[in-house]
Amino acid sequence: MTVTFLILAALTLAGTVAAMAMRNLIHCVLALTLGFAGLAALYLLLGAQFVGFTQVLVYVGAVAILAVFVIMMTQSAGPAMQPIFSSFWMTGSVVAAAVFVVLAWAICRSGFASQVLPPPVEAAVHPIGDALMHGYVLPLEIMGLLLTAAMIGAVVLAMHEKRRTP
Amino acid sequence: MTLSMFQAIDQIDQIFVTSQHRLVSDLPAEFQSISSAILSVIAIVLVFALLFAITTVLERKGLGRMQNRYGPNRVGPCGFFQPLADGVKSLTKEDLVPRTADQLVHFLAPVLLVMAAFLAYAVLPVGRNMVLVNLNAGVLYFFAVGSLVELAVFMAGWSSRNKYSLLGAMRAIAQMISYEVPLVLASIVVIMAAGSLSTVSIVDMQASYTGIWPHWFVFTPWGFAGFALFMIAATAESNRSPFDLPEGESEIIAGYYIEYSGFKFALFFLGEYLGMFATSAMAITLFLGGWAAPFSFLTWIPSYLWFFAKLVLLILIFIWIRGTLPRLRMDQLMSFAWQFMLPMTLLNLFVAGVWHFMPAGIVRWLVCIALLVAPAILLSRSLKQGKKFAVRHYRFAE
Amino acid sequence: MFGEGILKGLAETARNFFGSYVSKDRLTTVQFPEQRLPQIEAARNFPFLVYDGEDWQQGMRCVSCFICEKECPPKCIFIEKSTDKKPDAVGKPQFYPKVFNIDVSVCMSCQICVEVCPFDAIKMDVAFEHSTNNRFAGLLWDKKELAKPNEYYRQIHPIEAAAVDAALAEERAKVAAKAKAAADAKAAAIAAAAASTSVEVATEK
Amino acid sequence: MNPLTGYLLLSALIFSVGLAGALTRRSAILVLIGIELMLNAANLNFIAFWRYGPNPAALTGIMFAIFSISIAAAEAAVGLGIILAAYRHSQTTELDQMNSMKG
Amino acid sequence: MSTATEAIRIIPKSPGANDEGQWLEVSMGPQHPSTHGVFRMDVVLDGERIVKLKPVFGYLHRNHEKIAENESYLGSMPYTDRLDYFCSLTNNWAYALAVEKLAGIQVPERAEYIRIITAELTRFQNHACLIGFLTQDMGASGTPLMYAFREREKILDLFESLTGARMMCNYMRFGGCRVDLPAGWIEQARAAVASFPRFLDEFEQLLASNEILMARTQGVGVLSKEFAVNAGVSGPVLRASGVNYDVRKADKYGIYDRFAFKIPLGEHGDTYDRYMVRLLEMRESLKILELALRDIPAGPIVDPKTKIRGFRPKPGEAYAHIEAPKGDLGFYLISDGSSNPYRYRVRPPSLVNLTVLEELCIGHNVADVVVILGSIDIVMGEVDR
Repeated sequence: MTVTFLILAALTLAGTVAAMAMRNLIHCVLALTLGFAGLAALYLLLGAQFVGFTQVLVYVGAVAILAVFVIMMTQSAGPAMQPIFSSFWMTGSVVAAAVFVVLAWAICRSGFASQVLPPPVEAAVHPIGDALMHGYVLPLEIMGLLLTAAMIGAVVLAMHEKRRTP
Repeated sequence: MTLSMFQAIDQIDQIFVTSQHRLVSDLPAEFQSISSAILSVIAIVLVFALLFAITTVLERKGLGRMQNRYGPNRVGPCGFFQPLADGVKSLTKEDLVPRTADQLVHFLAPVLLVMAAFLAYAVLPVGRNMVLVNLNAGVLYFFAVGSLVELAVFMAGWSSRNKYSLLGAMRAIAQMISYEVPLVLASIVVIMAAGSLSTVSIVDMQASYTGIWPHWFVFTPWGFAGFALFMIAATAESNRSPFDLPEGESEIIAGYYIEYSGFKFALFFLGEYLGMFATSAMAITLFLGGWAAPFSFLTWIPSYLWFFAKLVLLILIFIWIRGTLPRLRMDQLMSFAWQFMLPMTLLNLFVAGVWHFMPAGIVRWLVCIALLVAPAILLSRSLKQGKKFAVRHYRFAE
Repeated sequence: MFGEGILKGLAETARNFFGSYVSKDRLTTVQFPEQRLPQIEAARNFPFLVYDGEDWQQGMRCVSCFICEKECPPKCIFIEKSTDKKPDAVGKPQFYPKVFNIDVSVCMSCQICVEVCPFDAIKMDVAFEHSTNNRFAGLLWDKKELAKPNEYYRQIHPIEAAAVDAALAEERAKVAAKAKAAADAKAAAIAAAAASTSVEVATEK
Repeated sequence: MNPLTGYLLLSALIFSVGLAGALTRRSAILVLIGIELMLNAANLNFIAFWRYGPNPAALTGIMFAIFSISIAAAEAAVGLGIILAAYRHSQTTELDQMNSMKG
Repeated sequence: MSTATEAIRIIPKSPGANDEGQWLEVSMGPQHPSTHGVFRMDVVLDGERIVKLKPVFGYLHRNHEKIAENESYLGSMPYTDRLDYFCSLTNNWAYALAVEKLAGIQVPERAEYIRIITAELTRFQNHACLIGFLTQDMGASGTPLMYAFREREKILDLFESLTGARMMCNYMRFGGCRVDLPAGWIEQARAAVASFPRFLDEFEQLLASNEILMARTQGVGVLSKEFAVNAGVSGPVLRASGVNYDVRKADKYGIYDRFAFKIPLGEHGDTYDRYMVRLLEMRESLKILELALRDIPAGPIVDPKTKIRGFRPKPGEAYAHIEAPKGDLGFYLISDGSSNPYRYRVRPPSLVNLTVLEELCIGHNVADVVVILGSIDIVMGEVDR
């Protein structure tokens, strides 16, 4: 429980809460990138360099920008005029709170809190590459297939539909 | 040469490293690492800000001479204090913010841009043992930080509440994303060859010699092609001519920083140039042997001087290209990225593999060159298909 | 094919880059406040009023004939005629301008006032550094600001001034000759009258 | 409280925030972002368990995180594509206005 | 709301249709850096593609024709300088030609030669600068423009030593020219003309075979032969579409019939043709200049019978036109016998050429609009008058 962890956790939480609660969608996405960056920093703190940088590259560099593009294309930027929460917001927040209570209870009741911790490790890039190319080569290939399928699917979905001549 | 001479050369080469150690060693142990990091950061900020100042003068004077003008020559000797005057001017100018702008985001955008640009320097080795952090995923870090720039550009374009700046930001993001793919793919060749993502070990691999010749990656067919592709993509990434559409003055005036003035505008300028230096420095690290001397008999010159010499050379090439070429159009830019750059970088990966598995000799050279040149010609042909353009001949009426 | 034209262009800019250091033909810029272009006989900027001799009011050539005021295309000249007369450049008694104003913020330096002036009184100046903080009164020039000596005119337009001077000298000589002739005639008449009276006296005697 | 518990609690918090957003917001884009946040919370768990687990050298947690990030990226791309397509049909991204099944 | 959001509004593509996004109306200008003056284009965009384009002008309107009807005939001469402020000498010539026709004045031979020399020098510098501006609009960071300005400087020096002003020359007079050539002018002009071919070679080397320039201009803004003729387009824009019409050949005004020169014609009518036709025309101008500077005779420069003050032509009307660098420039005058014209009318080539802008731009990208506009070669002083 270091100071660094507390600062980063606060930053991440602030980012995510703001992302879910702000009125302007663009502000939401910008706050979200803060949350993502905070998560990446937490990964670095945990010694997972490769995942941390991948997190920044994928989430900040791609997902956030993609979301921003979609917001601009659907013209939903700018402060919303109508209420931003749906009619059943009460139910939703109660469910979320309940989930949190259950999770927290489970974490605190479990044996983790009293566990003896192993010495810190660094995940070097080399072993990760080795693992991907040997032990995890089948999942990697499937992942490649999934990404290709997703790309084609996204392109097909976002493509202009054929002009229907009246 | 005696042993003491070698030692003297080594001392000059390592002068910054040793002096940093000396400065830090007096401090208590728990502050040593943090204060040495702060010292390095200060050094990086100062040196590259100074390089930015010098580059603005060089660019204006170089462009001027190419256009048969003098360029700035009034402030200081030969106009070299011009950036000082520019800095004073931009600091004293009124900072205008549009009334409808998103004040906070408008303010944060240039700060984020400059921050992201400076972050990239953390993994660039500017000399022997002169790198801020030797991350073992250094190259990945570099590209991850680079993707922050897109966010800063979007923030600037969107928060200004000006359609021209939004258009510029959208163009810039589309262009950066499109050219990031070939940029990364072009550098993967080197990662494949070096077997490491760490910038330091990539440079170390290139810093040895056969006879007098260095082992730079640019002196292989795939290395040269990779370098050329990387530089083209880097030109587009840093929004330089002929890919300067996001700020194309004649079309969308100044792109995403149209509503910025005073010091914030200067920050944008600084961020753009720092981005250009960073990508050039990455190209040097990956392909041009980083801080290594070009010939084995020149190793007595300090390593950091070699690094900056190479950097300035690349900057000069950027300036030269800017002085010559007109700008592409958006659709041409995109089709160039996806129809030429992407296939070529993928092919280059393949060629690097072929090079790796073929026995050394002239045959390997010929095969690899043929594998690269023939598709390049075919692809450039296909770029022109449908719209045949050529030099024309004209008829005259009496 | 692809890239050849770009390389040619790069070669051209490189040639110009180095050429600008060696060839004066390429680097044509004039570093203004220190260097100035040589004076050109035909150069023109804003008009001024020529005067002869030392005193600008006595020597003013303008006779306030209003031709320039009428012909000025943007109508930037304003003249008021005097009530008394003074000798003009050639020595004839003429009116002179009580007020002569040119609004140089309106003037378009077309030289038509100079062309139509029959008295060679208004000419084109070559001075061009006239910036001022006061854009209304500061650019409305009166008679005193407009008056420049004939020596100055000779300096800025030597060939033209020489021709004008020659013409004026001829004119002046003519007028002087005429005046002399008139004076002679008068003197002769007086002498004749005197002679006749003396003759009369003589005859009376 | 040891570090692992801190990470796990943070992850649970992020998960619930994402869930709350996904359940309560009207904008489809934000619902998607909420789901992304939940995925990220899971990632944090993976990494934390890898780091403080009994066998960090096995890299299993890292692998899970990497694949999870890839899946999240694919999901975001397809999801945003769907939102775009839906927007073309109904001219809105508000979920409770997309109530007509007629295309 | 900021001005930019007001300037751009989103309009539905067609009423009722809601599945294909919207059209965007963007206002380019009048403060846009590449509209060549205070010119505005209301552009309707479908993505980046132009659907509609409405040129809006009149920001520089200054009553040129009405002022001229209240000026003496000579008094309008300096105003014609300011029509197309790049080519004051050809404007002077067209106006002088109209007045000479009206009053039946003969021009001495030396004056005719001087007129041709100055007009061709004007054409040369106009085309050089136009090409510079065009490449500037394409983003060539000013290098070709600066080369053009370097050569233009030589021509402006010539103009200054002849007429006293660099741009607002006010040089032609009814029945000739205002002053004779100063001593050494012919030699200076010959030296300048001799240095121009090298400049043209450099220019071609720099850009003519540049792939980016070809990609940006070939097939962009195609003006068909028929449409060009129907729209009344003239000058290099018309000739780039392949129509052989040049007033210098068709009318043989002045003494153009004494000079052998050719007219370059384009085939495709696109921006690249308009660019190249101008480049080739510059070479032809140099041929005329060499001949004229060789053959110029001695003699008077102005018809001595023409009065400067109190010039009153007999009642009547006259129209004279010349091949100005931008196209067919005409002046129409009606005299009622008084000292100022009863009616004074200019046919400005820039305005007429501008009318085809929408047809050229439709279907192209926003970035092409500035290039097409640049290739039409307008000067707002002439369009708005």
